[in-house]
Amino acid sequence: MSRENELMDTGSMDIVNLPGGAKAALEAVLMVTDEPVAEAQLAAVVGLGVDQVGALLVALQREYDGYTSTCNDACPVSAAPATAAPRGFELRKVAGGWRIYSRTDFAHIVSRFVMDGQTAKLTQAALETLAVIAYRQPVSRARVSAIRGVNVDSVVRSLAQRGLIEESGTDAESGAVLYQSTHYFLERMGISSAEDLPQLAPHLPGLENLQDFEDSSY
Amino acid sequence: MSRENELMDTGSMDIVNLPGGAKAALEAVLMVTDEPVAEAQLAAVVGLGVDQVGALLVALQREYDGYTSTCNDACPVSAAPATAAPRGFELRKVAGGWRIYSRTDFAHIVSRFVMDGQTAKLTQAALETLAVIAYRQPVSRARVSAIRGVNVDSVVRSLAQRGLIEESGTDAESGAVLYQSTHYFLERMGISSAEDLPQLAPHLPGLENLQDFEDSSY
Amino acid sequence: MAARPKPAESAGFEVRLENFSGPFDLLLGLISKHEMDITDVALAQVTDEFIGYLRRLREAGADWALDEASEFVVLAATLLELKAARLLPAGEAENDDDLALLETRDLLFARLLQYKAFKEIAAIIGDRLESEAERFPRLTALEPHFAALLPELLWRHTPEKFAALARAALTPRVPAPTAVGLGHLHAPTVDVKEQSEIIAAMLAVGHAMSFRVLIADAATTLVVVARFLALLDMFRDAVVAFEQAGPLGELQVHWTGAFAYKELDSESGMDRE
Repeated sequence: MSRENELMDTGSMDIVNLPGGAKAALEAVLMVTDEPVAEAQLAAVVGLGVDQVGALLVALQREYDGYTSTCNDACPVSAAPATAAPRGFELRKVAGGWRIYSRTDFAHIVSRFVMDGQTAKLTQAALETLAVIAYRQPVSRARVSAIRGVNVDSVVRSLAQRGLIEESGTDAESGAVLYQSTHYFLERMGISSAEDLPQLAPHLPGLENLQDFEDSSY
Repeated sequence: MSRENELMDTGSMDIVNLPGGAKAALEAVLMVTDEPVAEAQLAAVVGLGVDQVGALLVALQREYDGYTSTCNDACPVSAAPATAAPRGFELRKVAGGWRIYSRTDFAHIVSRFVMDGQTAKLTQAALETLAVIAYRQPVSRARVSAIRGVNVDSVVRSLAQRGLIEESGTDAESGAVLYQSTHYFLERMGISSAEDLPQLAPHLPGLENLQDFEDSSY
Repeated sequence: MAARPKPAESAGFEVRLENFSGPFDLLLGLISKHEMDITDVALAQVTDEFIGYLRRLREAGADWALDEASEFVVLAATLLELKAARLLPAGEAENDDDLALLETRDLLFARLLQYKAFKEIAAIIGDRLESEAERFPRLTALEPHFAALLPELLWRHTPEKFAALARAALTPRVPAPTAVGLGHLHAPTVDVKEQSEIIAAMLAVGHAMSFRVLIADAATTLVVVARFLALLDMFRDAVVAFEQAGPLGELQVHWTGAFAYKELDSESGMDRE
């Protein structure tokens, strides 16, 4: 552990001496990626500990949101109100990594430039199927069908084509293909992991023993 | 001209009221576009005059370089020395317009990041997508997705980055960007033109019968 | 039984059928429409409304009336089952049969509630996706001097190998049909394909045979059913033709296909030579 720290210190030395320090180095890296970057990878690249990098990213996030911080690096997260105008972009932790997004306030302006990713809205059937897969993953089409009471084959195919779900192996017993939600789904939802999905329980009144019945064969 | 100005004024009204004002709106656009954006285009979109937008862009540029400006919008360009740490990104005026780049001071860190985890081999998904594009070119991403049954956006981006495919105009009907294979791809294959690719069996589906499916509104 | 008067004829079938995507959807719609407990839903009334609705659809030239009708049969069965279970006294179960019925009732309600829960969640996800679509991620291509740092691509594909890859990638991926659980069936399975071979062999003698003759040796009803299904398959494949003198008359089957039926079986890998 101590040896690792030494190595890290060597790495961090030159970064800290650069204008803007480690925070600016992180920004520079975030500028060239086209997908969320994991904290661990950022830590490795800038040569700092994961915790330190996590704190710096949170500090950057707050800065973009308009909380001024004149201190360099390792800035304590204060509960002070926003004192500066927020930037036109924000830093967010999604799908297990960090990524820069335009701020929603400017959606109407940005959308005139970015046609990419402007996808058609999902149908009700697609949304419901996606919901079942996201909450019951990995899950077979048969089981999704049973829950939804209709055949879901074509909807599953189009969700896969849109990159929102993917195959994830086969069921050991039945050999049926299992499906799970993708990283892209998390990105589109703006959440970090499937665990951040809203709780299902409040929507299921009085069904504490749900597990039992849902595993029964239909 | 006067009528156009009127329209622009209407546009600028609501932008100025947004948090961060017109400067933040410009940032939002610049942060998510990957090609230089012309000043005139930015001016039209935020609904300000070209001169005003030019001044705001210079102000942003100076802000990123570490010259603090507490004033909002229309900030006079002062000749004061940099007082804050520069950001990890910079705004540059290049041929054709303005674009945000990672700051050159951090090039060695960004390089480390680019080389980190990059393998010299194409993934299976990338190879299959390349095969579909090579044999069905020019073809849109939506079509390739329809054939492959998965979302191919990021794979297409990385194939383009590798120089194996390139854009080749847009589809007359849908306006979608079309892709084709490159000379570099032919070189790597050791053939002189795409027509020299081995023939596939004639009964393989063309794109005609995929039309319905991909156009269905899921 | 109905808590409210029947809606006016002009109102039509009020459950928004154009949006419904299955029996549960319709069931939920019905329950909320009639604002009543499931036991109070008059099945006959709902059926009347539905049939009237279907008739109007057909008159309007909607060709999907059949789909709707078949969905409704599933719904009606579910509803009936639910009602039967629901009408039982909710007190202590007297015996195992009562218990089983109560469990059935609970199971059906649980499934319905689960479906409702997922509908609510789907709405949340839909809203979330929509509001998130207002944020745009930075999606930049690497600047050329950084892109140049990417390691040189390893390329080991000959044109032939690459063509094979393309062939695989371009071959339509036919998804396996959704598996239907057969755990509840205890009867030995009868293979329809096998039955069609038996029929083909019988008809190979050259003259027409009645269905009665074709099933004369069937040991169980299941075999009769399988032979009937096999005949439908063969009719579809245009290797047999039917003839019937009048309603309920004897069904005559002719062989109209090529000489050997086994040719059609080539895909199953069977070779009887």
